[in-house]
Amino acid sequence: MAEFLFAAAAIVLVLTGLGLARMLWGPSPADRMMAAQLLGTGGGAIAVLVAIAGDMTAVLDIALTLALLAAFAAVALTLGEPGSKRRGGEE
Amino acid sequence: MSLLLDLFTIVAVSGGLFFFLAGTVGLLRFPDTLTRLHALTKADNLGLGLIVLGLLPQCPDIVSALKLVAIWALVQLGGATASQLIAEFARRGGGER
Amino acid sequence: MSLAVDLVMVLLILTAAVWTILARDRRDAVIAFIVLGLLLSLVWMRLLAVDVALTEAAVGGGATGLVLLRACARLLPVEADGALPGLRLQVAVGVLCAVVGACLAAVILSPPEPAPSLAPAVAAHMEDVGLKNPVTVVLLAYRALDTLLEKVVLVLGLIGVWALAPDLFWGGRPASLRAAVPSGTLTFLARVLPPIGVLIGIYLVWNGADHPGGTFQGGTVLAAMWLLVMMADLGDPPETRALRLRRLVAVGPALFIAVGLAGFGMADGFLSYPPGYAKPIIVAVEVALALSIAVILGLMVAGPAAKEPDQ
Amino acid sequence: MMPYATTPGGWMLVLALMLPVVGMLGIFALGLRHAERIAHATLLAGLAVALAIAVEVGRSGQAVTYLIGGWRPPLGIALQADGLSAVLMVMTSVILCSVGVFARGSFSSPPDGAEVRRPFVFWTLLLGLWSALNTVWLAQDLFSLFVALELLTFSAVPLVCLDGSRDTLRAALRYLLFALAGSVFYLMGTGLIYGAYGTMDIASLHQVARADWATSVALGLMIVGLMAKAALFPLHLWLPPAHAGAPAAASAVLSALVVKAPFILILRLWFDVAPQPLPAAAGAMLAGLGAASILFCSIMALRQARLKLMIAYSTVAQVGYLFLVFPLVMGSAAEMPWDSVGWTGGVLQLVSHAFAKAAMFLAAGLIAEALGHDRIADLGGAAKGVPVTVAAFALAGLSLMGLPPAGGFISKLMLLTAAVETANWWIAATILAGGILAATYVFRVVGSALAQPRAGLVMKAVPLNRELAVLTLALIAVALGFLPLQPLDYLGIGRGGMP
Amino acid sequence: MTPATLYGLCAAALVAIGLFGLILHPSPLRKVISFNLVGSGTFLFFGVAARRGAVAGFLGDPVPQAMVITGIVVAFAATALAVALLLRMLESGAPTVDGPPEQPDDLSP
Repeated sequence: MAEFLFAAAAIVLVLTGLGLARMLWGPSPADRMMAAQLLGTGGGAIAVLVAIAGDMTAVLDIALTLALLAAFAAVALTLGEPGSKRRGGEE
Repeated sequence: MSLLLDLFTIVAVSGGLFFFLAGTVGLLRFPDTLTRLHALTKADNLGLGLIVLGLLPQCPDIVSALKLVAIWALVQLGGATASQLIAEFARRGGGER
Repeated sequence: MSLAVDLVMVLLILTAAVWTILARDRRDAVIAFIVLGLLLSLVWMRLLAVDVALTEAAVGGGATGLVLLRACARLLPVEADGALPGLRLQVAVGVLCAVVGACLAAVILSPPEPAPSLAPAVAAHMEDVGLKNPVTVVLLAYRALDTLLEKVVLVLGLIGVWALAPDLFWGGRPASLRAAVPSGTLTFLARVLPPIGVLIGIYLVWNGADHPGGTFQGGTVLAAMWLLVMMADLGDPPETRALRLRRLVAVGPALFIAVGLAGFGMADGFLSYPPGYAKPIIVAVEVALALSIAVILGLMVAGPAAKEPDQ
Repeated sequence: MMPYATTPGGWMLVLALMLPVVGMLGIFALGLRHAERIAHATLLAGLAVALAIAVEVGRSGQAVTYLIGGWRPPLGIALQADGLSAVLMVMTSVILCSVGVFARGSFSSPPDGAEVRRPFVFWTLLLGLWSALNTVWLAQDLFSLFVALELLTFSAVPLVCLDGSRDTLRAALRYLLFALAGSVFYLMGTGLIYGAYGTMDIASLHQVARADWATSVALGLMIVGLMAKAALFPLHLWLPPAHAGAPAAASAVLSALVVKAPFILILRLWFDVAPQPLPAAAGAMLAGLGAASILFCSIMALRQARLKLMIAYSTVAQVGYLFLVFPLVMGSAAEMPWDSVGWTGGVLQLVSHAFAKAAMFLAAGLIAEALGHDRIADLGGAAKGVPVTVAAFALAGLSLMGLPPAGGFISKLMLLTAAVETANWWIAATILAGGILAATYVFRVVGSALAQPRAGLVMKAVPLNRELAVLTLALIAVALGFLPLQPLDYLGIGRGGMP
Repeated sequence: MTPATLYGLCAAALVAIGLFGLILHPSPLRKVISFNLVGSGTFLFFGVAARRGAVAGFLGDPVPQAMVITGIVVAFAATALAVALLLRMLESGAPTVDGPPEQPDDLSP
């Protein structure tokens, strides 16, 4: 069973890792943030799989922390002055 | 019994993996920000949910099981909020270049 | 098989790292850095350093990302990033960096045999301290001086941030962390999450004595919850002149020093604990430190005073 | 080296570290009304502790040691004051106390007891800086030294931009980036060292260090990082605007003390950690950069229009002298470096420059206060208005030039002797050229200060006690010139073999 | 090759990439991010030492792990201070006329 769960963790890593392509392509910061979001959830999934498969319950706390702070980056993304439309950096 | 539980775990975790796959494909293939967001959050909450569900029978103790459920609940809450906020952000044009 | 997974991980890390440098927009770079933090947290898990993985998850995914994204939000209207300088310079610097990297890689590829380790020494004296988490024992017993000085670094960092306030605003509130558009969802999250988060933070501190976790991880989680409340506009940052706040900042380091000095009378000297009482003392110090860390981190993110103090 | 054991009086080392921290936290938690009083009490107590430690080192003839928590290195952390550390500690406390007296005028609390920014930040960070410096002088563990370097950075950077103008903020940011880059390189080196030896303790490393690739890379990274922090040419760009932009009291501390900490660490890595003998090329390279610092930045100092910038460039040049030590203490001398003229000359240069430069920056501050500006060309009348201060400036200048009877004379003469003995003629030539350049830029200021004031110049009065604080520092810098021209036994105490 | 060695090489690459940005990026914020990258690589070196030192029934040598935790704390504080400083710098008024000479925007070492 442990092997299966480890393999599942590896697959989650590959799948969410593919999502990083969205981080590269964008086009908008919202899209890029989604890649981070997916990886956060995927990281949680990997951590729970590894914790159970490897019988390391301490690893569950990593998943717990990741889950708790899952929305944090997205909340931080929305900080800023309202209505400033042109947000690109350099032209 | 244990075999049955193991089977359940395998089925549920595989289901979870499928939803992760769906989420990733959606994130990569869907045409615009909002549909991608839709695909992402739906799939990825279900994916993690199924994995957690599948792992429950394998938990060594009750505390770990509770933690698993808590993790899932937190990701539900956080993921839902995050997608709302990202959508809001995208709609305001914050993301356009 | 296992090494193949590690290879995937390394590829993902390098992708995120390169993008952090090459992304044209600074916010894209920050997002890539957040991704990198998440990946590194998994790497620390893979290296079986759970305490570090927790720290990286809390800081890389949470605190640092927030600081940088907030900076982006405030920078945007003011100043654009310059582009990287010309190609010739890029190649020259690239070669220099590659040489540094190659030197480091060569060191990694020729490890000493057998690898040195203090783990046996740590294990040999763990009984004396009475805690089961070796990392906490190192942090609060063997190398307690470093941990104490690091808390002083945090206090000085806070003073450094506060020092940036204009004279007129000294003692006032930092700029609001409010999100741009008030959102019902965010308010909801900021009402529901903090109680749970505080619980998890306390759990991490408490658990740290015997299991992975500890003051910094717990303190960071507490700070994150406070910041969330501030971002949802459910509470403004406090006035920096408030003495109660100041004392919260100072209580952790002060208690640590007091316990350390008490060691002169009650134990073998500075920062040594009386036999048999080490664990309760360390846990008490950790609780105070976590409180101070939470307040310091929150205040550091909030920034210097930006409003005149209330009359 | 002997394995560590806590010696009698070792507890005083803990006091030296913790007193400033307690004072800093006290000011932070109790509010400003008490700031100055707490700071002054801490400064006095700290001076007493430093003197007591120095006396104990001299009395016992061995290093004073303390094992934190009773844990023996490599598991635990040792603090140790040998002759060199004791000298550095006394130097630090005397300079900080003088700065404390000086700063009473410019960083006092307002009479109504309300908290204001500048005094609060200045006094807390001054104490923070002191704990950092004492940690650098005393800690025997490479990682504790990293934390000490960070303490130093975090205390020093905000002092640079205390006045909040855009230029000083820019200078502070640049300083911070250099300092952080330096720290991270240093940390990288310690990581590799731990990977290779499993210890961070300097004495243990001294015994086991191998001359292999990993050690060379680690030490190379650490030294490059520290070079950026010590502002060695060509990594000096951050220093002049940072030190010139800070308030005079802060500039004095930054130039006199803060840049010395990374140098002392390089010295310790070089002589106490690195496997001997070191390649001659490495020493020559450090000395070459030192020589470049001396020549280039002395010329830059000559070209400055403003007094504080001139003094800041002179700091880079004078720090350059310290790096000349490495090739002068090669070969057989490297076994017992403290017994050589070159090593002693380097340490004396460090100490005399610290006193002289503190005096100079404080003098510049007083002159600027009296005249309302610090343009060198318009200093006319300063000698009439603040004669004590200008005299102190000139005395400190003697030390920089290396003219007798100042401390700088004897240190530079020792370096020169060592250079001739080891047939490093280019180093001898650089020392002489640096002296001439320093004389030119110091005389330019003194000459301008002695000139007749412009008509209608109104000068602000400056309290005499602040002038006397400056004069004290300058007189100490001169008094160092009366030391005998030979290796000092005291500096060798606790460094392995006894003299 | 052990995983520890592989991540060690990854750390070397992270340092090289971060250093590139630290030297070349003209904007201070990007420099701060690059500094964090170099820092992450540096911490991984400690992680490699910790993993290789896994003896005596320990999963790893706890001493370097403790050092990394200290290092992460310090790096965060440094980031927060640098960001506060650069925000204040950009929001402060025009450069003073009488100050030290204006430095070029490029803050590279």
